[in-house]
Amino acid sequence: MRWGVIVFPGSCDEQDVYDCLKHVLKQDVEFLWHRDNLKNGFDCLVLPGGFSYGDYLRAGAMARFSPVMRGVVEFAARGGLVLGICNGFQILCEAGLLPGVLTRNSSLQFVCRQVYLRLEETDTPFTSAGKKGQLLKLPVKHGEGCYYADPDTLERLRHNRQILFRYVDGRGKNAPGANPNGSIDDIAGVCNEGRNVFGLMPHPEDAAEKILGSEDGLKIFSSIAAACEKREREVRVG
Amino acid sequence: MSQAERFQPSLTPEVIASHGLTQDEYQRIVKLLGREPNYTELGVFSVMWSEHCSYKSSRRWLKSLPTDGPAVLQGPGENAGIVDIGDGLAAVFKIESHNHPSFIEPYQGAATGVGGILRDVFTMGARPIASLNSLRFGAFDDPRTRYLLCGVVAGIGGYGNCVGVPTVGGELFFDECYNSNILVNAFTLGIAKKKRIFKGRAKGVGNPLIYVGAKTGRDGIHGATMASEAFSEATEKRRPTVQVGDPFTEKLLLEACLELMEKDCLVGIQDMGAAGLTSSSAEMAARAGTGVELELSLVPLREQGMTPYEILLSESQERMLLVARKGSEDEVKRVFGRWDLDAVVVGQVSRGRLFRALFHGEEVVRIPVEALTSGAPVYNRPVERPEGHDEVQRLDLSKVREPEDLGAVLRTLLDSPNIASKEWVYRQYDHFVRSNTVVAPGADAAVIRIKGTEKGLALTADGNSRYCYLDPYVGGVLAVAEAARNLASVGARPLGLTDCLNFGSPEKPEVMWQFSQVIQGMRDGCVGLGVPVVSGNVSFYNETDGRPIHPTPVVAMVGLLLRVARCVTPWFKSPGDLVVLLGRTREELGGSEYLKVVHGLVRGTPPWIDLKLERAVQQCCLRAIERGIVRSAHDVSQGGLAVALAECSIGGTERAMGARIETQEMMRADALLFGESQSRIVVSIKERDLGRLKEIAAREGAPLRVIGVVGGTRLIIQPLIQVPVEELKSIWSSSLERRLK
Amino acid sequence: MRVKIFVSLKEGVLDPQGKAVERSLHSLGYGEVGEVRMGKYMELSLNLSSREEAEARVREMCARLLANPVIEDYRFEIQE
Amino acid sequence: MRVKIFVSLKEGVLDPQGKAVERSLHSLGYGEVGEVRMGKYMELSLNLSSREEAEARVREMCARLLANPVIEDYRFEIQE
Ligand SMILES: Nc1ncnc2c1ncn2[C@@H]1O[C@H](COP(=O)(O)OP(=O)(O)O)[C@@H](O)[C@H]1O
Ligand SMILES: [Mg+2]
Repeated sequence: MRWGVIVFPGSCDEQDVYDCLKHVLKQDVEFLWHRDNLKNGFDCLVLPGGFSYGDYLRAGAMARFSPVMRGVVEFAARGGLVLGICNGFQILCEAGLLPGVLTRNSSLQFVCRQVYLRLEETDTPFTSAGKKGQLLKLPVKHGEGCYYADPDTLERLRHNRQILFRYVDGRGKNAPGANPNGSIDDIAGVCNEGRNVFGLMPHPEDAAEKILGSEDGLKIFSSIAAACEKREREVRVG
Repeated sequence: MSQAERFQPSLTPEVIASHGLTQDEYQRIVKLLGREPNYTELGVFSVMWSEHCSYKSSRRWLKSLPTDGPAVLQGPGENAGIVDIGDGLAAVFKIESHNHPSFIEPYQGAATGVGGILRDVFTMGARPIASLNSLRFGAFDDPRTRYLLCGVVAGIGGYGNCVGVPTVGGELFFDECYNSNILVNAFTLGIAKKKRIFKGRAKGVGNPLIYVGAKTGRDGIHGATMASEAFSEATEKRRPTVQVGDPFTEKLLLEACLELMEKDCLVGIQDMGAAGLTSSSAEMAARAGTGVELELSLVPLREQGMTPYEILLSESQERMLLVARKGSEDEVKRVFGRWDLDAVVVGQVSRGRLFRALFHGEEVVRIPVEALTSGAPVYNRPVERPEGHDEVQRLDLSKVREPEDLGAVLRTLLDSPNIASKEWVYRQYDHFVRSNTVVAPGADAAVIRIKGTEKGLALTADGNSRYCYLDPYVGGVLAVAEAARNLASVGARPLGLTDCLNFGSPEKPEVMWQFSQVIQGMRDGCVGLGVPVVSGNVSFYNETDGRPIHPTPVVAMVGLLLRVARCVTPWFKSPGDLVVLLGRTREELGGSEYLKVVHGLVRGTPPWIDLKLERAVQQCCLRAIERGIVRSAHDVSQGGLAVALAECSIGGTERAMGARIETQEMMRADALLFGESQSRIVVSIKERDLGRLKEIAAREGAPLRVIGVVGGTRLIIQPLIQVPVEELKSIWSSSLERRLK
Repeated sequence: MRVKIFVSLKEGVLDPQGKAVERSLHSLGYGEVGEVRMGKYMELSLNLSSREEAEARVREMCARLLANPVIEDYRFEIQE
Repeated sequence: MRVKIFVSLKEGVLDPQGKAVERSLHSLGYGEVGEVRMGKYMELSLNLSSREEAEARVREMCARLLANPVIEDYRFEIQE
């Protein structure tokens, strides 16, 4: 399978994602430039974290108009896998590929720390390698990670089981101090209805090696890799 | 009247004085030029000869610092220092102050401080991979302290996070001497390929000078601009503005410069920091022995009607000046265009060692380059030990009552903002980006790995100004020793240091005495521990209403770990491990946090130090870590042994774990628990490794004593203290936040 | 033409920044202050001569970029 | 009483946010847009009855807290 990591002006974590995929997971991965049209031949596109366009105006607001994003929207419509991490999540929301919006942390401060996530749904390409209720320890680092959706949307998200991760404490329980940004319903990551577009505030790429304190982030990347391989097999057989 | 002449008001004594130049300095200018300068030239001299650019009061003393060492690739004199870290790689680092701007506008002042130091590092071809910040604020009961602290921390985070450079550590200290003079020192470290290091040199006559980055505005122009009558109409509009940082543009600039450096276009490069276009071009010419010729009308401007004077002196942020190979202009423009940045040829390298600036073809400045750089005055300012210093150093311990409840004292100290957890600060800094952070903030030193190798780098910033106030010489030694000890505690061997020397007015003999003493102390510390100084910065005039701050040298030291996987954190690991104290406790209380917080005293002499002993303790700790027998290590610093043990127990990012400690020393209990004797490190080891540790200690000559065992839920220091660790942890973790509510 | 644009949070959307300002004002002694809501204010110049055209264009800019319809409302004034 | 407060950057102060929005609008095809300046917009209710008093109080709040006099200007409107 082939991964594409999109580089916007102001992206910061593209190298982290690249190194994790290339050197830890030995994947085939390439950077894609925001100003180019999207090339064919990718199985999963990653929109990395950072501060595209300085996060000026609203996080993700300007990046979504980059030329490459037209291709991303089409790619997603055809069922391609799209993973947005942090700023990437914000861009996907602004672009309408994911519901809701990420607003300023309720503390009004940037927050950088380790958090625990509870895996809520496993029937997506992003989470299939995990178990329901499983805990992942990942870092967050963002100033605008407070997820918000209006009550109807939120109800739909729950009904369709689109909430893939929630912030919990070290024992897997919802707790006041566990949610780092005030997200509604402790939401840390959601997918679209088609379950092929996923946005996540914490950073799996920064928790992919023991020496960095956690390898839990690999769960997400290896789920995606497994899902793509399965698809390839099905195509070959079918 | 020509275009140029309109901008050249005449030079009255007031105009000269308002430029911060003395009459003697003015006469020196006239002599160097062989004529009177014009207004613009006066402005150029005033910034180049300012304390900040010329180091005129400090140079004489700075010369005594050791700058050589086996790993040093570049010592002081360039934009940043460089040390060799093997594998064809080099570490590039520097620290710089942004004190005054941060006091005026804390968010922007601190943010632009970070921006400036980042440029100093990537200008040399290094990708910045870690930052530190060293902060000093006034007492918490000063109403401005909270506002300033919140603004500064948000500004450092706001800038560094956006550029994608992790802030992995720093310092935070409160004392009323900083009430009206906060200190904001920013440090950045980058990694470069040894073969691709760039310097600020304007080599090659005919090569173009290319301006890249943000447009030029009237930001930060010396207040002197308004002193002349010619500008008196629109004064309000022309008021020098606070610089606002644009980290997004900085990020683009960083990426574009690094991309360009992979190509074969660049001859020299320097960021436009203090004194902007003037100093970047003049200093590059001076280093290359060439001249420069600028056409100021080509400089991209943000505001209308800017004069040559303003263009030359603007300190707008996020700008760089490149010297490119002739013929590569289009390539340079292409690379910067890819990052949505302008690149404009604004001049060229010339023969004749002249600094020339034209405005629409007319010459407005013509100065020999050397007159601006090496021609700057060097002062041998008078030095005098302050009257009453003996009194400050006098401490009669028999008059200091020993508290009965020592557990309560421990709680009080852990609650002191100078000792309490700094998480409220570093939580606002991205310390994970670039996925290299092995030891995050909260330990003695931060550790980052170097991708593609087994190695790691450790970083720390230290400097106890209370010690320096009580004895500036010893304080200077201790700043170096503590930094090296923090590195040893994680398992790193020092490669070099950069220092930021924050002092009052150099025109005061007492301040110059402090300065000279601190430098001598630092020199002896560096020599004794074998650490060279590779870069640094001096910030004088940190005083308000004639009251200077305590002398505050900040030492930021970088160390190497050959095997980063072996690095150690301060926190106890498993019950049953032995707690061992390396070093010796003496009955010393002078300058301690305990004396200040509990007794309200800032007196006495700082702890004694013997560099041989210091070295032995550090070597012992390092060897033991390298052998893999150390489970945790934490040096004893502010708050003394009891606080150090509490910090080991509290667990930082790991699980809290108590310990049972037995004391034996015959001395005052408060000195034993809270005295800040130097050259001590608390380590924990498996019981079976005690023999090996003893062997290493004996070989290095380090005193060693087993003082207890890890385990339980309480910290017990027999027979003096017994407190649940969870209670200590909650006091220590919540102190800052509680004060900021 | 000069345009002033005001972007504010929809009713019902939490405004932690407004709340924080409100609290600060109260603690500074401005007890008379009721609810505070924070928004964005933008000024831009437009090189157009028709007012209708300007209105249509600005509306479009707001809807596409300057405000996020999920949480924000906008309003603008045009001065010739 | 309802108060609307507009805080904007002083002339000459760099407005990176405004610049970025300006560039973005241009690349979206709004070439007619000249300079963009970003600021803050606040709405608050005041429990006062005298207009003069309200003005004095709001002016004080702006100077002390709501605007940063070093880089920002402010302006306000009061509606009864
Ligand atoms: N301003 C700051 N920014 C980031 N980290 C900080 C800051 N101040 C303190 N820290 C971190 O908090 C921890 C404790 O700091 P300090 O008490 O100065 O340590 P030490 O006594 O070992 O020098 C260190 O890991 C340090 O890096
Ligand atoms: Mg320490």
